[in-house]
Amino acid sequence: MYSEKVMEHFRNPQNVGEIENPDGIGEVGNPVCGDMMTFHVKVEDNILTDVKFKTFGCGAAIAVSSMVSEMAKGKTIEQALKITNADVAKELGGLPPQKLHCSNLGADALHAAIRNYLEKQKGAK
Amino acid sequence: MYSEKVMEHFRNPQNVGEIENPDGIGEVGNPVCGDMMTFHVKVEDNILTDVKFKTFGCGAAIAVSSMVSEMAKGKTIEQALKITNADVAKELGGLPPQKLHCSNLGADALHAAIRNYLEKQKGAK
Amino acid sequence: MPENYFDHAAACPLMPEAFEAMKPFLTDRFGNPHSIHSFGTEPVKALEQAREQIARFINAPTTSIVFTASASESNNLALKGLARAREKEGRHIVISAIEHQSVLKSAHALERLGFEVTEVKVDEHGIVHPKELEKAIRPDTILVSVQHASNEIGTIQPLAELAQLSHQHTALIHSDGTAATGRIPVDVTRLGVDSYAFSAQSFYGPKGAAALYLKTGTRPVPLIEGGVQEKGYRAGTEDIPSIVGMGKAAEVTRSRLAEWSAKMGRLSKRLLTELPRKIDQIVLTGHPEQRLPGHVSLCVEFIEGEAMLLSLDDQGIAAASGSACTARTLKASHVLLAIGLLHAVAQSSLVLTMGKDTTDEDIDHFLAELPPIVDRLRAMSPLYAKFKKGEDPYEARERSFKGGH
Amino acid sequence: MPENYFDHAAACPLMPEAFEAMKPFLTDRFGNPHSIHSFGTEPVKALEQAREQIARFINAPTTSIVFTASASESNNLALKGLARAREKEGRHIVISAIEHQSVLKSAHALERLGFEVTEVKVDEHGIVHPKELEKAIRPDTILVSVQHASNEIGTIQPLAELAQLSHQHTALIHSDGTAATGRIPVDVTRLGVDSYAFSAQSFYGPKGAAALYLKTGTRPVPLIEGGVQEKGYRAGTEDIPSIVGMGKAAEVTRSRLAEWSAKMGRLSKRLLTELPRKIDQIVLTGHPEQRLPGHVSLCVEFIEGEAMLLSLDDQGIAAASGSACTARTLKASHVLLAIGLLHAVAQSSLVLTMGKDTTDEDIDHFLAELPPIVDRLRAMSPLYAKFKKGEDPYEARERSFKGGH
Ligand SMILES: Cc1ncc(COP(=O)(O)O)c(C=O)c1O
Ligand SMILES: Cc1ncc(COP(=O)(O)O)c(C=O)c1O
Repeated sequence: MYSEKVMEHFRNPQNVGEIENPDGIGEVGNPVCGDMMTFHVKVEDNILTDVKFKTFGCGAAIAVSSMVSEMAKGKTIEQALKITNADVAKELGGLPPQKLHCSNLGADALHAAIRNYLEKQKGAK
Repeated sequence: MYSEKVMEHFRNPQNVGEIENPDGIGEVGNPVCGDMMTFHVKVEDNILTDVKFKTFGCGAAIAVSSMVSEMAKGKTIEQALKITNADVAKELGGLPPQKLHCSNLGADALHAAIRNYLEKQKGAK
Repeated sequence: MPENYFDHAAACPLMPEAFEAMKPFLTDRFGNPHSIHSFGTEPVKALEQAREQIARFINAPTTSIVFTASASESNNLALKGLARAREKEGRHIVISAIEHQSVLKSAHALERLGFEVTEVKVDEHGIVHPKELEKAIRPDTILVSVQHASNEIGTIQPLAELAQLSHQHTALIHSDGTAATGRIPVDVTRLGVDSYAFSAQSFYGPKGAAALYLKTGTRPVPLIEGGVQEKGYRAGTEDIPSIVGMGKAAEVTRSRLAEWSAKMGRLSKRLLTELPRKIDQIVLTGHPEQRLPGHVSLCVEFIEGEAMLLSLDDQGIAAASGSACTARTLKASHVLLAIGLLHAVAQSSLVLTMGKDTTDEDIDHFLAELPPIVDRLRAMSPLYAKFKKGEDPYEARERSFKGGH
Repeated sequence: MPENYFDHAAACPLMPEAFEAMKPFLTDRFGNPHSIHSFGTEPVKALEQAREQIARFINAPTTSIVFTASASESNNLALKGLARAREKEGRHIVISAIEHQSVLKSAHALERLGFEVTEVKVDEHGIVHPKELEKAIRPDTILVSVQHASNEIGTIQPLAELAQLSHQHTALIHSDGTAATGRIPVDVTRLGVDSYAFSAQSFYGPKGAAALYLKTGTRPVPLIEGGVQEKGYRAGTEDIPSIVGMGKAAEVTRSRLAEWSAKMGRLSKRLLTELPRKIDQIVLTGHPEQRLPGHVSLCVEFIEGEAMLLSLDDQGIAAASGSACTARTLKASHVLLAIGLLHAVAQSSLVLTMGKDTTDEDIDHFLAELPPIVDRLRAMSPLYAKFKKGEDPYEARERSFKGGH
């Protein structure tokens, strides 16, 4: 069902966890629907120096979270905001059609964490 | 589908043919429905001394005709009129349910030939 | 067991290649294709591979194939499902007069739901003429159903023309291809039909495996509802072994069909030419040219079909008949009546369907055995006696029957 | 391939005895049982022998068995066919809230034809209480459908009582026995149901073979119409090989069931006892005693079902889940919601179904492998994190969902 790449990320997800004193937190999805993700980001000089996630969800949801976190880490805010669900699915070697919504969630969660950081920045000014 | 007895009568039907100057002729059935039988009888001293038949019909129809002709031959008119479809089916070792109407036809054809004889007798008096 | 098998329309032997392909799925690869775990992996691949093989067999897109368990189910799904899907656009259905019971009864079942059904007549060769179809179509006609070919009389319909005509009148057209697949090449795309029913049995695949082709956009209301198998068009755990066998049979048949078809065509031609020379008073049924290779249908006047079959069986020959007795009803085949035969003549039908392994020796044997059987049965036949005396054996009876029923 | 197979509800391996019985019919005994010639002889005998074996398996008269191709088809035929057969007497149908989709969707399809459907609720163990059924039945109720047992939560219904009650109210009662056959002895005569659906797969028979028991006098409108096979209740050339396999499987299962059932019961008991000791925050679903032997169902809070299945598969264990992901829908199993679970909890379902060959070693392996998997997935779970912090991981979300959908 899943590509080898998906299974690799599912078996050994990268960046699982939470960041102490994160600069931004994003939470999307609803366990009621089977998927929920929280992303924590650390930002220094406009760069995502650390990204961590926790995910309740299926194999695809976990693999997507891991892949998104890897793709985002080290990128600038602007670059990270440009990561799309299609990019994530592509990097994972494809996802079954019924699982494409998982890749949406992953990108959304990352973007939500970044927006949370940006809003906090605005508030701080 | 058929008992060995039925197949035996189908393969070697007894008394096929017509009687020259028969004492009675019976014809029942309709080729339109798939079965038609003619029975000829010869009567001497109230006894069926000869019975012959011709049949257009399925294996059961042919076997029934043959069996009826055998059962009737040598019997008195009264005995022959008592031959029922159930008797015929029984003598044949049973018939498939959808073929029971064939045994009706056989007895009917015999009885029709006898009645034809009886009517001619009445007419002659 | 007879050695000469001329009843491929009733049952085809499973080809060994198909049986081999099925075996692993009848033993260790028994998983459910919808399972998440590894037991689902091989079955799901096999399912989709079979779908491809079958799609290629009729030149259709892979996504257009829905698996069912019989041609009857496919016909019921198409007729009932498409009529109900379009019921808001109209409630009139047109079928040919020589459809298989599964089409006929589906159409008439729809009458109970408020649909109207018109049966288009056929000519004496069993052809549905476009002109006749055109007469039957009304503005509220939503669905037409015409078989691709007949298993009873072998006639092949001008299906592409009929499809075009149906579409001109905004009706969908379904076709029952059960008799055609395995005998002639089928290209549903070229034919232009909206749905097409067929079963694995007609091309040496397993029983219990059949399909319905649904042209992209054709969406019947399902017959069997439940799980999401077959995109929701047909619920129920997939019978993977049989589907795999069907796929393999389609693949092999596709590559050999030209050769098989040519051989069967030559053999049936032999019978069609030689039988009338050997037996008098026979009626060849169906179209003389537009007919299935390997298919011979005739009526042997004055004797009944089942009696012939039993006698043939005794000589090691397996054949079929459209007589009432063999169909377990009291009525002669509606197909034979539709081409204008008298009831009594229809009762004397004989249908021979050859297969890829039929040989010239089988034909020789048949040609040697049938005439004495006919002689023997005619000698017992009161109809033949009348005929010989110069009387009309049918007339009065046929008329009384028509009045009586 | 996993070595520990705990997904017999999705697919059972074919028992070798059944495969052996099928082989001759997949090779030289390929004839059609309706043929007049000798090729029909063995198939027709085999068909009727299988019917006897299957009738005996559920203690029914031989004439009461109709063959179909899946339990889904049997359920569709019973629901749609019986409702339509009785539509003049009333148009109200009662089903339990935890029926299989094939019953559920059949009932709801009938709504489009003017029927009304009431779903009877179940208690937290999934039991349909006679009192609840009685409340749902109306004077115009013509048909009740309650499954014999649940494949998802293992609960066995008080079916005989429900049948009696239905009859008191002149309603027919159909039961889906798919989950029960092969796990517990079934006696339809004692149960008193009017129809009973089941498939060969649940007792190591082939795919594509199933049956519908119809009590004498129970006459559904057929779903698949055409030829006169199965007394007209189900048209289509019989799939003799699969039917023969089903018959053989029924015969063997009947003679071994007591032993298999006892063993499976002991093994599932082991899991039900030991799992809660090894993993915290799990919810055992279904009835604690009135449940299928060899069936274990639970929810492992805070982690999603599919993720568990994939992880188990990596350890050689095949299992199932009623989570939305595994069902290819976005909704959690209606069965788990009907017994009162929160949506989020239902998403963490795990269903283990054992078979006749499951061993204590399989159980040991499972008990060793599941806890570390749960630990790993919980360590990633934001819900578990909230739970550990003492927050309620569900409340707000469940509420917003109920409002939102
Ligand atoms: C309780 C129940 N009923 C019916 C079915 C339908 O069975 P099938 O998919 O074989 O038609 C299933 C399938 O899992 C089931 O669990
Ligand atoms: C032309 C045609 N259509 C449909 C069918 C139905 O096939 P099945 O009995 O396999 O459902 C047959 C069966 O002989 C047939 O000849």
